[in-house]
Amino acid sequence: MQNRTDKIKEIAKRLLDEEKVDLVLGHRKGTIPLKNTPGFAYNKDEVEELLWDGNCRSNLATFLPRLKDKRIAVVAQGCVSRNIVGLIIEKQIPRENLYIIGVPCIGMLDPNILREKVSGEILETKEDETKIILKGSGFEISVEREDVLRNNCKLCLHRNPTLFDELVVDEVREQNVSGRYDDITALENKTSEERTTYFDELLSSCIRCYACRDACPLCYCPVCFVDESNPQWCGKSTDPRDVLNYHILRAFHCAGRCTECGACEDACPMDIKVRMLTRKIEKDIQENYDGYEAGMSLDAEPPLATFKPNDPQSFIK
Amino acid sequence: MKNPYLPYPVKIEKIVIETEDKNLKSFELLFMNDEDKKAFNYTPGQFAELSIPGHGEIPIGIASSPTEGDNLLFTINKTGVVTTALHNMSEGDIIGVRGPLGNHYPFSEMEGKDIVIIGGGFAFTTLRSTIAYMLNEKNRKRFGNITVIYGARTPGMLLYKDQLEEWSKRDDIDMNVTVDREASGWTGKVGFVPAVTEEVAPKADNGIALICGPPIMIKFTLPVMKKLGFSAEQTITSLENRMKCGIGICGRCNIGPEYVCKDGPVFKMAQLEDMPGEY
Amino acid sequence: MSEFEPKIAAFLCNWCSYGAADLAGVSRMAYPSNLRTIRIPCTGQMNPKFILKAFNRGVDGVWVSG
Amino acid sequence: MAEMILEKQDMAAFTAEINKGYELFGPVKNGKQLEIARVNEVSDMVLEGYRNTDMSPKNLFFPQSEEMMAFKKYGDDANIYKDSLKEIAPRVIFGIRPCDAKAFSVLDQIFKNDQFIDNYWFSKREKSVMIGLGCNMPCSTCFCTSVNSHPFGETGLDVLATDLDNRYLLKTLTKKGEDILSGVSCLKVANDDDLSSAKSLSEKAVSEISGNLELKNIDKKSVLDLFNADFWERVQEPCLNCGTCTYVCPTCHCFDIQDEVFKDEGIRVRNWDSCMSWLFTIHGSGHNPRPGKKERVRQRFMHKFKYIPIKRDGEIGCVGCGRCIRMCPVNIDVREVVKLMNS
Amino acid sequence: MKNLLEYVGLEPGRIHFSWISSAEGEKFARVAKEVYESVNSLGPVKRLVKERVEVA
Repeated sequence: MQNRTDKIKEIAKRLLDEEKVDLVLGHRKGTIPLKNTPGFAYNKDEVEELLWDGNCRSNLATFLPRLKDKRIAVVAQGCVSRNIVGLIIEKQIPRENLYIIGVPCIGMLDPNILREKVSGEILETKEDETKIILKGSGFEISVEREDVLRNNCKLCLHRNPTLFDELVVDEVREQNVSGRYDDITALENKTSEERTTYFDELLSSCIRCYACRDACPLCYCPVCFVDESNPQWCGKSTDPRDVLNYHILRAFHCAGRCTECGACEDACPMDIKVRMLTRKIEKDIQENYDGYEAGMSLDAEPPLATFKPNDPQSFIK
Repeated sequence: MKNPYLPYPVKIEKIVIETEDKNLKSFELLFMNDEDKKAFNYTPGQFAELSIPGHGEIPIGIASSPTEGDNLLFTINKTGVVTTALHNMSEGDIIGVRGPLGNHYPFSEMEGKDIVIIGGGFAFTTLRSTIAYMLNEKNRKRFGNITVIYGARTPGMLLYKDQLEEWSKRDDIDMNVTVDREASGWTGKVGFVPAVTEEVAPKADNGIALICGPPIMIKFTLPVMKKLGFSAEQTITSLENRMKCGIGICGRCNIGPEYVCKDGPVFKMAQLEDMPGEY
Repeated sequence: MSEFEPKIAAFLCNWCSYGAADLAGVSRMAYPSNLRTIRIPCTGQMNPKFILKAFNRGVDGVWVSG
Repeated sequence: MAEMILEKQDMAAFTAEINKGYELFGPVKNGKQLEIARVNEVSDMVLEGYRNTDMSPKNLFFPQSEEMMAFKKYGDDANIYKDSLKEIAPRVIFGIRPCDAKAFSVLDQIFKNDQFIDNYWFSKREKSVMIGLGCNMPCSTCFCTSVNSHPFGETGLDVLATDLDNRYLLKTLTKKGEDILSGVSCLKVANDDDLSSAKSLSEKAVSEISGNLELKNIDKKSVLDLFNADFWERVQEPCLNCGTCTYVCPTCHCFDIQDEVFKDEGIRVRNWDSCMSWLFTIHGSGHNPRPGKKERVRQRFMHKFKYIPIKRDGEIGCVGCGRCIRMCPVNIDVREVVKLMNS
Repeated sequence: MKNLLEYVGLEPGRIHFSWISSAEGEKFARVAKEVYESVNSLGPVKRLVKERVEVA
């Protein structure tokens, strides 16, 4: 972890010194344990605060479309780099203004799993490549990193950046993941009623803060469909149908673009597993379009944005 | 206890298309219950929330004056969902009205003063109410000279044409109606409001100016007022912001600590100078 | 209770299926009257939110046809 | 004012006695979330090791979506709005934290002003008896003592309970509180030991609250000085403009009013709204007085720490519960922002 | 869309897609009938329909 941090700082300083970029976008330590905050570094002092650890869960690509006119160096692990590729393909950000500091990633921690490991409030954490130490009043325990990774990091197939200008460490070995979509398949095999109940329960605690949308690098529409008022597509109340509408459509808008960065679930204050929707779509896309995965290369044609005569059409009469 | 969110039912008595582009209509509303009529005690400058069932509410300045009778007059520009729904309604339909809301022009402070009223476009509504109120025979002697400067883009875009005609015949009010450009058949003044103001406005010594219009007009009129000697205490305007509750609770319309819906919409320029420019 | 008659929102392309519906009509062909036809300029204009809105408003089925 | 002792083993008997004519509300689990809600079984209440609910309990009196009125589309009374205000059964709310109770008293001042009273809020407020539970172990994110609140604060409560390990010390604070406890047979009068251990618990809790914020300068600075300060540019940078902070906040109260129509009837609903939303202030003309993230982020902090104090005699629009610090996806820490505002 | 809606619990057979040229009046009538029968056999819709907002 420390070597990644050091290298990020070194590169950031160099880029700012050479005036190649106006700003380095990385992660900074948060004010509470298990939480980092996006770090906007314009000078050396601010670069000193940048770091890399298991809490860099926010997706920095989210901020890029709004900073289009600046020259930015951005710290990106596998999923984030894939989002950057996506944003470049969708012409939301210009490649030439970006300097991508690639970080081969070994996965981010799931604060919920960590909290369940202890009984009190976690006040301090320490981590290295394999172990996490949790401290609080009256306890200090050590857990294996692998056991406390986020679900999306456990299932991650692309820990190394797909697009970068410089890597901070050597590439890491990609994981061998089997049964990536087992839970989705299990749900698919249930009856309509069971699935209805499942999703009603899943979304029942949604408070419609739209943190999942706002944390997501794919959601850059100037006006989101839930906010449109003339006509109004989606009611504003906590009515379960309106909540479901929002989640269905948001997931649908991410079809073929999602990189499983997990920012949506991390941002959710109610810990709703919204990826149960987006992953279903990614699974369908992979099945229907030769295992297509978003953001793997700048030349790939996104399947839902291009037409081919051999596109699957069994559902059309 | 009375629920301040509950609108009074009113019937649309009459609809008048005011302007040539047909985007502005005036609605005359008749209270369906006598007790509501009594409860609705308003002073010019205040506004009300109009409820179109199924579409929502909009805050609209009251264009009628309490001196004119019991019916309420609202002039509405077709812009959003609710106003469009309202424009599609016909005479005899029922809507809701909630109010009166907000503060009003400071008539007690205006007593004995020369009043300059400067309006532009469709922001003339509460000014119409004010003029009608001041010209009422009971009130007229409370005020000094009244000068009105009202501008619109074209003659066809002027509101309340009959009323303007009537007022211009009176000798206790100086009416200056202007349009932005020469137009066939127009014999009145031509020119932008700030320029006309500079030309016709009286001395500031004992004056109070009420300004209401599009932001661009206000922006260019304020320096003129300063030049004429009107201080920030003597210049009064009416703001608008997006509102929902209209009663100072829902937190939407505030500019700094002030709620436009309750502490406004009428503000002195002197007040605005201490407030953030979020309007 | 009266027998169930489904409401179906049919989003038809102006140039294809809408024409076909027209043709079916002038040819006096019988087809179910449960369709509530919505003509769209092109099925490219079709948006998933139309489908959801239709279901929210209580249709029993949706048919999109290019 | 009286101080009484309730043995924890008598909890069931106690609630059974006060339950008559009241519905019991308390901290219960709903899935993973802890919330203040209707208690079915007394044993469901999570009172041990309980720090605070995940969401603020403001939804007890101000639900996220609330029907305000209804109308019919056809018939004699078509298009006439009728009040749908529902009378609720009297409630006893047990175990609410002093910071949240304080927030209710702040909101009491917001939901009424010299001209209007919000019945939807007050009809529920008036029917509720609040038995608060002091905080023996404040969180690392708590800063109540900096904002006129206290781990054993009494504002907004009818009874304050202190957890003395195997017993609760109940202190009545209002007539409502006295009424509900009078005649409850399982209560004993508290002795001096109980009182002094409650006092030391309170002192210990205060000492455990780490963040001590100064707000004096915020008071001194003018609205425009704060408004035009440079630091907002940096504060807003990481913000996503989601509404999490406003929705979890016990004092955020902004709402939206919408009409919803179905077949032949319609209702008017009010929903929580958030100043973080771009839509919040946009005019019909398309003009937006707060067009960017910076304006919106600034609005939230200015509202709480400057605008509310100006309008409500120095009352601060924040009670220091720390929820926004814990829940913010990008860790914008209100304590840090206040420090900047005060500097 | 079809997959996702069915995934969240809408019965299969409520959404249909088809390609019909403007010359295929006969196909239109046939598909219309199929759609009708498919939806009719499922009975009234329960999922997604919003009769009245469920609010406090």
